[in-house]
Amino acid sequence: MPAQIKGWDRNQMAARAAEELEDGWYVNLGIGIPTLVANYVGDKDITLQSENGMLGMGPFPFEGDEDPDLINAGKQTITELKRTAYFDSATSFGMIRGGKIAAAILGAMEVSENGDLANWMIPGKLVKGMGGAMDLVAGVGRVIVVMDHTNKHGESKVLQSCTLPLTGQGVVNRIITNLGVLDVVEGGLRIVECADGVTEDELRAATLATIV
Amino acid sequence: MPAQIKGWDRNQMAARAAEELEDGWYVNLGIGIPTLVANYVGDKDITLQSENGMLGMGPFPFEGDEDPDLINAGKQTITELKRTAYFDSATSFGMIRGGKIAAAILGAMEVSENGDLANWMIPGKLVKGMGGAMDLVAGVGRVIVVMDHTNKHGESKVLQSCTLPLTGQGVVNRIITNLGVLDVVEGGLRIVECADGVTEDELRAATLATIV
Amino acid sequence: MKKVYGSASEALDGLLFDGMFIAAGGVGLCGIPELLLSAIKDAGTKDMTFASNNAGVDDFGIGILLQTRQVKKMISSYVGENAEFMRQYLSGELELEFNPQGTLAERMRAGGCGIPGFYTKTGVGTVIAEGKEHKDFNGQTYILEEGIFADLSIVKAWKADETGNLVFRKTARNFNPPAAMCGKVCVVEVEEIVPTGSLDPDHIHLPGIYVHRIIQGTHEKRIEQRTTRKREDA
Amino acid sequence: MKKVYGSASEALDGLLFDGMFIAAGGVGLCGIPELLLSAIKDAGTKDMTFASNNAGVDDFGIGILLQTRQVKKMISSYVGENAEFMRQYLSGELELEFNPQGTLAERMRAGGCGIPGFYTKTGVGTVIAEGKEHKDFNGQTYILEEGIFADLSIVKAWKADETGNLVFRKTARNFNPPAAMCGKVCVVEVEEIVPTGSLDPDHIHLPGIYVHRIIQGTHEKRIEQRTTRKREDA
Repeated sequence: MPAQIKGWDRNQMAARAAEELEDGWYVNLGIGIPTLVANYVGDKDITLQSENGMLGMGPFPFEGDEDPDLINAGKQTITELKRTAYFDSATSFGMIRGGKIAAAILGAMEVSENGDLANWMIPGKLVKGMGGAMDLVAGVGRVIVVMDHTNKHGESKVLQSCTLPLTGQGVVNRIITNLGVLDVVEGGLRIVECADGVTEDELRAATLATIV
Repeated sequence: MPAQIKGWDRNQMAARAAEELEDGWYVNLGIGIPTLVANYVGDKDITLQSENGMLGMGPFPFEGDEDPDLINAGKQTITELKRTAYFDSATSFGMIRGGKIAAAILGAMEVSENGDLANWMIPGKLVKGMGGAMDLVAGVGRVIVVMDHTNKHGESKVLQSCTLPLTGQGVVNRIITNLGVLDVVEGGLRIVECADGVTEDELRAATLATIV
Repeated sequence: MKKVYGSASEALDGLLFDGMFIAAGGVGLCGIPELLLSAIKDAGTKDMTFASNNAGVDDFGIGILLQTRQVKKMISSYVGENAEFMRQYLSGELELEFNPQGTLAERMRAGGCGIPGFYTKTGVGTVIAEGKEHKDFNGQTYILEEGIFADLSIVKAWKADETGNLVFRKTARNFNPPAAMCGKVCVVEVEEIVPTGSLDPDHIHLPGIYVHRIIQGTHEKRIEQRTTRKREDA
Repeated sequence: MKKVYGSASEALDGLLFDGMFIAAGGVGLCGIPELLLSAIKDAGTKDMTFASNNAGVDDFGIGILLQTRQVKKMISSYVGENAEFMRQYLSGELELEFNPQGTLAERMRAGGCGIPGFYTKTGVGTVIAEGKEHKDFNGQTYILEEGIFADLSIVKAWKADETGNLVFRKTARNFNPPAAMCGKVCVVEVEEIVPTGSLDPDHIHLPGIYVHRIIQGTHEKRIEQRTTRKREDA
């Protein structure tokens, strides 16, 4: 069980993911750790899309300023920015499907070595729906998964092939976990870097997928 | 040659066509005689669509008030009304294709007894293009053709089958000409009424199509 | 042509029937036609199919129609907030057709725009693609999705003029325009009906041609996830 | 990320190449990217294909590129106003692909929205349908039309903010939003660039995500058919 391996915490993973984003990009952040990425973009000019119909998503409102007409895709109250534009859902997913969003940073239940992603259901147990995730992974320029490397049983979530129903096939470009960064390449995964205090051997041992 | 037969003039044809329109309808009027229909809607609540992106088309502007950003589909300067809404071309033709426009009143070069319409080109002679006519005849609730019954050679423009490239197949519901009103029905055309001073025999004789 | 009605039930009069197919606007509890949903509950219409991104929560939005078992089938992208929904679905009492959110939005717009089918990459290689036509364009595989044609659209807007021109507010726009487009009849609830001529023609989000009946009412506009930061964080 | 450029030729720098495919906004001479077209003429780019509803008139709009023989092919719905166009077409010097106006607009939007094909009733039974896939939905026949994916979009808007959010004015909106969506790169000319934050986020017609480069300039905005009524008519 590799559960005792150190590595990045949630905020460090988010900070590492933020390095993926380039100046001028329009980006969609999923719920969970991906949401934290917004805290680490620094001086870069990043515009956040919320797929319920908004570009230029701002932070949570101050207490008392919540507006029921202003929520993100996770149904949380948010704020607008000077650059904000609103639009309808068909237009919103038009820009997603049309490749106008440079990158999506999403959580995952499982990722496979050929870039398959599963993050929307566990048969017989959990049925929440895919929301906009299938559209995002099919449409955006670059799909970056940010997740814990292992599940609560200490089992690798990075697999040779996914066991859960897919959100997308061959869609993931890069995986950032508490243990390091992996790219989906021809023939399997390539280690891009190891998290602080994690050795390449430990990362390999914790990963149930082909590393090339 | 039935050229000497009396009947309706352009304004009378337009007035007769205006009777086709029902209170509350959204309507598209083609160029030529159909444009005149707007002068005869009276008290009926009719909203005119201009397929270049406008609902609620008003009359021509007063001299000096022309706005280059405000034209109709025939590129003529027009005005807006209190009810006016603007939108883009994809939305405009979405409402046309989607059947939201109750009726289109269009001119024609030829109409056949099964409702085929030709009004966009004469091979080898005239190539202007179909503009929005193919979308209109395929999409709107009711297609009403208003035209002279015969061409300048005195030949019937109402035919058993069209000789010119079609704008739409089986799309015309009603034909209003200087000689009368004909409906496209099972098996051919049915005379709805004759124009002032035109007998049914004269209308039949002037028509190269099956009248049932 | 009078489009303004006195109440939600008046506006729905003659439009409801058992087994009907309704397209509804809203994401979560934001921009949902809460007054019309409440009137549909009161009308007792049964065996309805709803195309709606979500199903509300247990006691608000479409959720109130699940409690009364008026819904036979949902076409949705996400149902995670609704325990009763999950229970009825897992027990087989409720049919559920999952659509990716963008596919659902585009299916509604397509139906409203006279487009019976379109190809998308979304869902290729997933259960969503099962049984659907696959077709290659420029070396990539797409699936055919069909336009949605509903019997009735129910929609929430911010303001309407008397001819039905609509303006939405912030992210409450969401599915409302595409949902409004795809129904044979569209009934809209707004916070304010303004005189025709008081909306700028360049600022109208959905022209009145899509809108058949309008009511003005008071909206609860419940917030699902109240997230805030403290003022001292600024 | 700076989107504002100093001139039309600067904004087009590095984007033009012989044989390229450009989608342009405008209907007739209304809402056309006249400054960018003029700069493309000066650049001398050859063998271009244009998707544009019209081709301008002889000496304005795309017409100026027909005069210099820079255009190999037009994809348009109506070319009636342009004598040189007609001449080049009838003599075989210019390829012309007629698209019904709504099909052309939807093909541009589809390309921009990642939809490689959609079905429409428009053109069924006409020359437009020849060679295209036919498919029945609910007992009616439709034809498959393909999304347009252009190398470059050139667009005219009324105002832009510095992040590229666009506002159009009256019927000059027309093909500009769908044309803007379907290009790999989109260059926009506007009458006024306003500071970011001065446009109401609910009034933006096309979000800046679609816009890569912007120039402000003075527009001739020529009127094609000046039709008026006399004041005493009122």
